[in-house]
Amino acid sequence: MTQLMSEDGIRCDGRRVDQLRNISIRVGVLNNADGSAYIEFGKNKILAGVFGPRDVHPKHMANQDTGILRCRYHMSPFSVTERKNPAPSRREIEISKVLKEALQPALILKDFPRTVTDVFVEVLQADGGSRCAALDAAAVALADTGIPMRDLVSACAAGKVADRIVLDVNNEEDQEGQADMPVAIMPNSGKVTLMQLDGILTSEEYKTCLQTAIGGCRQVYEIQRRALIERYFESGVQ
Amino acid sequence: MTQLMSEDGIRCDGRRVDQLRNISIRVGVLNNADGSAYIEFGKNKILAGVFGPRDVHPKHMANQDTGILRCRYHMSPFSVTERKNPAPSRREIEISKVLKEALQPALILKDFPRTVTDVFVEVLQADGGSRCAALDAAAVALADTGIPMRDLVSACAAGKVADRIVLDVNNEEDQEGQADMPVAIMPNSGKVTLMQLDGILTSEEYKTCLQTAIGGCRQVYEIQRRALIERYFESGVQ
Amino acid sequence: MTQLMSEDGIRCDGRRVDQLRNISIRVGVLNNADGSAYIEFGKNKILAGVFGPRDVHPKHMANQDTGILRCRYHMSPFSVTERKNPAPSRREIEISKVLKEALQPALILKDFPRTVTDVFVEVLQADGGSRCAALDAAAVALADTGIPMRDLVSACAAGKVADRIVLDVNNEEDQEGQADMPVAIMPNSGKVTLMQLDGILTSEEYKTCLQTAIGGCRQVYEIQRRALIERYFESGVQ
Amino acid sequence: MESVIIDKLKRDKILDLLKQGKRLDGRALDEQRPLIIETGVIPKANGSARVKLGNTEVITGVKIQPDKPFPDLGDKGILICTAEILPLADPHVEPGPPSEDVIELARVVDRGIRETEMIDLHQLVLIENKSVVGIFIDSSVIDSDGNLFDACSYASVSAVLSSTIPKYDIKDEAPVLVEGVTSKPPVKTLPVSVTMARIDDYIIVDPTKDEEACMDARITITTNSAGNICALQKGGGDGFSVDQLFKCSEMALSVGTKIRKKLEQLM
Amino acid sequence: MESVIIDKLKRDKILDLLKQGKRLDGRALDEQRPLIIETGVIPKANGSARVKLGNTEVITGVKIQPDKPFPDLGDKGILICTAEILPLADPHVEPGPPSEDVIELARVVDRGIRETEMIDLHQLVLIENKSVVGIFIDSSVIDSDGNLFDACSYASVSAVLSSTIPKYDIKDEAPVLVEGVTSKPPVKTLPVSVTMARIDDYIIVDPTKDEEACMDARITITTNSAGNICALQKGGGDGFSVDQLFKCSEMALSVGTKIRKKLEQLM
Amino acid sequence: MESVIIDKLKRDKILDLLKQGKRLDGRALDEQRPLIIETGVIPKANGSARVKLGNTEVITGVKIQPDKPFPDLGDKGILICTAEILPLADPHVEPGPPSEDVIELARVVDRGIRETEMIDLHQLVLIENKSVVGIFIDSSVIDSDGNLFDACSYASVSAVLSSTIPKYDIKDEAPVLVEGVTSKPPVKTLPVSVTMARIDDYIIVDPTKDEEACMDARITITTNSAGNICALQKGGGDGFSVDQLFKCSEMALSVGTKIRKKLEQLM
Repeated sequence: MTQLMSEDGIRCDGRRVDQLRNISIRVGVLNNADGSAYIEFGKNKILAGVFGPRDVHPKHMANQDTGILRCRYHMSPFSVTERKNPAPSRREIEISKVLKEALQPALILKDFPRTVTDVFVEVLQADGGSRCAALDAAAVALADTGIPMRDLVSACAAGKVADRIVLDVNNEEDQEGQADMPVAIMPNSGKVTLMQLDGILTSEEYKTCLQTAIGGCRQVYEIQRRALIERYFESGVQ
Repeated sequence: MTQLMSEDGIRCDGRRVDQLRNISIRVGVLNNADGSAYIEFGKNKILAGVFGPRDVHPKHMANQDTGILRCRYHMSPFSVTERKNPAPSRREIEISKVLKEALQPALILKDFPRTVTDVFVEVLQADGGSRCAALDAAAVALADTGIPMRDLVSACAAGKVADRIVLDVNNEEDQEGQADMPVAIMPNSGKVTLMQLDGILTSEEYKTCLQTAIGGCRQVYEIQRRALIERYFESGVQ
Repeated sequence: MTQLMSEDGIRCDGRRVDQLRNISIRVGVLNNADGSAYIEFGKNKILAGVFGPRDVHPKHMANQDTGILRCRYHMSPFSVTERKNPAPSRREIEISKVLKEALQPALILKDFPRTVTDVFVEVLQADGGSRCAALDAAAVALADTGIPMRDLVSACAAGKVADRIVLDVNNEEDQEGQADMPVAIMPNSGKVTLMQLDGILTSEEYKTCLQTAIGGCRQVYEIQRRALIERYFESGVQ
Repeated sequence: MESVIIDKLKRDKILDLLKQGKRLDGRALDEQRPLIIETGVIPKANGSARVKLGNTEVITGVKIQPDKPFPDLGDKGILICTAEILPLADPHVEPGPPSEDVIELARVVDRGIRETEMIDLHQLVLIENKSVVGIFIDSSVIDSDGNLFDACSYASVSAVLSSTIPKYDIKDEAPVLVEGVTSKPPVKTLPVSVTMARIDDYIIVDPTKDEEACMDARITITTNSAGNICALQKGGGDGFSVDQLFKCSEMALSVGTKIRKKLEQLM
Repeated sequence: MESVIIDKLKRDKILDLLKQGKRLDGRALDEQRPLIIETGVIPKANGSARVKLGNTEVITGVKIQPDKPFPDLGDKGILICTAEILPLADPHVEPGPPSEDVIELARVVDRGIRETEMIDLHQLVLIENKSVVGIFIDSSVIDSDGNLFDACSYASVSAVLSSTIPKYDIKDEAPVLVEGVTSKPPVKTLPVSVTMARIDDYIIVDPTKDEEACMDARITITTNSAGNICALQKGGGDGFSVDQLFKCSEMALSVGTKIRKKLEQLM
Repeated sequence: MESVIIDKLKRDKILDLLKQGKRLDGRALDEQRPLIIETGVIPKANGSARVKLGNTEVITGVKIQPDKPFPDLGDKGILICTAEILPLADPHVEPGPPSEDVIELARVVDRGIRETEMIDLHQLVLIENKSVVGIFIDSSVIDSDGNLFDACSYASVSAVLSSTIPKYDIKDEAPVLVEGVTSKPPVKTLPVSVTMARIDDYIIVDPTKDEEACMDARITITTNSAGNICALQKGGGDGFSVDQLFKCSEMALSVGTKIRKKLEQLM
């Protein structure tokens, strides 16, 4: 078993407890999608592509009163250690739902009745925190389509490892650590739109962990913002 | 192997050859269903819920000339000795069809064109004769919806065990006995609307077995009637 | 391992390198299908039935501008050495597509907008070259419906066995030979509408192999023609 | 809408004839259509048959191969009996997963063979609890004109009768095929399925598709060589009186006897 | 169209009441509906429970049987926890493969039991890496009136508490059932799930179906016997403020304590 | 309706250009789009590649792990080659089971590698008939602009060339990973797929999506390092003349030679 933290509080990948992994985001990486983004978040490599708002097929699934949002989180067969069956697992279906509900508050779907906006996320390489990284890419890809948004959505996990609350849990920490709490916020309103927890936390730790995660989300937001600015207001990119 | 019958004609569960297992029926046990019933028939524990007549989705499955009846017979994973896969087996699909065809003559579907009536049966615990018990509950649940019915449907099996024709075959007798004949009648018209047979009977035994089963159906009918009366004409039930 | 060719150029089933297996075709063998044919091609026994042009269900799959052609190539569970699962394999789905595209140029689907023509092929017994034999039967079954056709479609494979180009590869030659090239032509226009290749050929062999296969197609065409003439212009057949 | 009217007219016509003791195709009420059985039609299978019952036509193939026994049934070989209606057999059949009608068809055919104990499965054990012979009987309806139950049943029984079981030696706990040595399947009795339809108060044997379209109810009764009744399935959206059910069992026995003679010739 | 209007009216009504600290059914905001737990309702199962939470009703059965361990987890028994909404429970549920809502329900219930480490899976090993005991906890919602998460969770925990584990001897590397000898499952802690809904700025515990129809967001928090927070799932199409999330964790602990006392009586 | 008109206009435009020996994007008829190959893009996989062929983009990952051999193929390792079009790659692709187009794509890519015998599968046996190395080559199209066949094929071949095979020791008849020791895959030849489209009487190499939308027929020919033709697939709703097929094989060889040089740099 890996030693997850050294005595002077350095984590197995060399980070401090409050340190994010390296994150880079590129916007507009796909030609066919209406909006797209590629994120590297630690060892996560994730692609997000968005189509819409567009007509719903089959038509009876359309809603007269509002646009609908669909989300598909999918892992490539080669994204994990053991080759993954390409058919969507129950885990992937649950994460798809959770991501959809995390993005939805940022959109103004009522303005687009009878349409669907499709968010497709492909995890090319998975590391700890892939759902947060997926969400970060998806939010930027949505922004890249030009659809009006109330806010962005920024996600980052915190967790408990070797009895300490740490920011941005990596794969080893997720497997062998004590708790993992993925969180997403809308950075301007501060609303938490995704939150899950697996693991055991005291009431105090719960609060610290949540605030640690939110701190991470705010750092991620800066990276998302810079990626969008680079795409739209600076030249020569992509 | 179990001894299925003692020398003085007492069966492995203590019954005489012409004796039903204990049966109790409660009507109106569910809040959401339009009609419902719960039956305990020996060790069978079965729930039936009915919705309808209601609109058909998808619409192209509706019939302009008549209402349609659908039936789903399903066994809970924990209902049998070895945990059952929750996906419907071919056996469950066949029984669903047979139950639908047993109930259909009691309904006046022509009066409800373009609608569907859905009968859902859940076997929570299975014993011999679960399809008959399911049918008994389903018929009462249909009556509980208030939909006009020509007649009730009452079901009971007979069979051949230790060379004798017996009423209401239990699980051990079904597994190791010589024949099992589930039968359902419409008690007022006397019409047989469900009948199956697995096992070997002489021509004479066939006739005796059928009449024995019908005798059981008539006893079941009394219990169904009482359950409905209790529900609709007596106070303080449920 | 079988010896695939004797020193004097005789193949494992006694044929010369340029010799077809025995082929017989009967037209109009089914009562319900609009057109049908049965072929025995070596040990292949294949039935083809066609329905259409007819209305498309579900309707949204219809094309306003043209009729559509669908094709299903299916192998019976007992058609091969090891019992085959009846669900369509990926191989069967691919062959279905290839057959559809081989037949399509012979039809004038633009004249039948909003319709579908369904070609169903059942391989009752499989031998080498079953897709070619299936196509030969399907083309004749299409002709049997009376739908206007530009041309027939005639198929036959060639291949490389024991370093020689041979006509009409059988099962053993397909398994243990060096190359298999199924080909279909429209015999009047000479257009090649099906062509595949598995195995290793030099550039020269490729050309010889293709011409050998086309020679076979032309022989098959004569047999198809005779079968249709027998059906439509001679008496007492069926 | 039209088809409803035509169905109604057809039913009136059929009923008028029945009142005179006649049927659309001239048969008596208890008369089956001509039955043609051809075996060995799929030489690569271990057994096979092609059956025509009037215009209904079925091909059945039997595959026999070593398999693992079902848990708790380690002293018995495996018997699997399936049926499907090929889409070329009927304009209303779509490719795809089997409908409930097809599942019922397959299960009724299976039970006819299983419940009569046609094949002595105890003789198909290679190593108790570990290795047995599996018999797979797959029927494909290639032309459908009613009464698929009986046609599939006759084809299945005929294909089994025509089949040969390969011999297997046991090496290192695994079965190894012995080339060129085969035996007949251990057949104990001949199941015969007879399907009847009720139209109004008339019971007719071996209904055609037109008759099925306007029947009130259906019953399939399978008997064995000893004249016992071994499997039964009522179908259709209405019922039978007890007297009708008695009459049906007698018809199943009498009609079954004629069919059984045909099948015995295959043994 | 009408249903949109009615939903709007319902939300207005519910919100009006909330402003006065009330709910449609008269409960306080942090008050659960009456909870009735009955165990042993499926005697053929190894454990079972029937739970009513207001008008929501769930039946859970536990099956315990030998199984192969998951690869790389050869030192642990198997725990599988499922949930389904029976079509008789709700007019809007269709038979067929589970929807994403049902998959989420099952996985949240599963994680509540798994992440609290309720059952000591290490004690369920028969032969390391080869044979373990599998515990299958299957919940069926039979009547749906909101908050299926908690109802399924309570039913699952109760069914486990009521269950007995058969004893297995090892013969020839295979487990053999020892008749009549059983033990209680190795339970280490009692997980309690508490689901809350946010409607406008109000947090309410144990929402009914009507309340769920107009809630902004949902949260399910599972705590263990030591008062820790062990699993959490936010749902619904909007979010929570941080303060609300702090408040929710406190409510989950305080409401959970009452429920846990009920569950302890089953031990 | 409009799209039909636009498709017609597009075909007219493309055809006009072809008559002048030109294409929409300025290429010669036998000229491929720029090909960019990057390997090692998925470090967690045993091999990987990202290929851009014009605006078509594919990522392929190779997973190598011990497996059981196929029955009767106990002297060979396992090779599985798949392809899918991700729904983010194309507005017309829906999530769900693969369409017949995608199945054809995957099988054509697979055959290109299998029929050329690119990988010596005999060298992948760990214990004959019991344990072999399995090579899984999974391609995901992430941007689709025509000619997915060649893009997936180049990405698959590149990913294999970039991959390393872990070493396995045998302990108790089971393979055990030896950390840190790897070898190159036993590559015997380099398959190169070249896809051509026929529009009217013109044969063009490497069609774009626009060109595919108005092509009459398609052909994919795979050659090996020795200049042999090893796999071929005709597609599309019309045919080719024999002369065109001869021409296509020559183009496949000449264009293939250039591509093969690129691939050889990865060895």
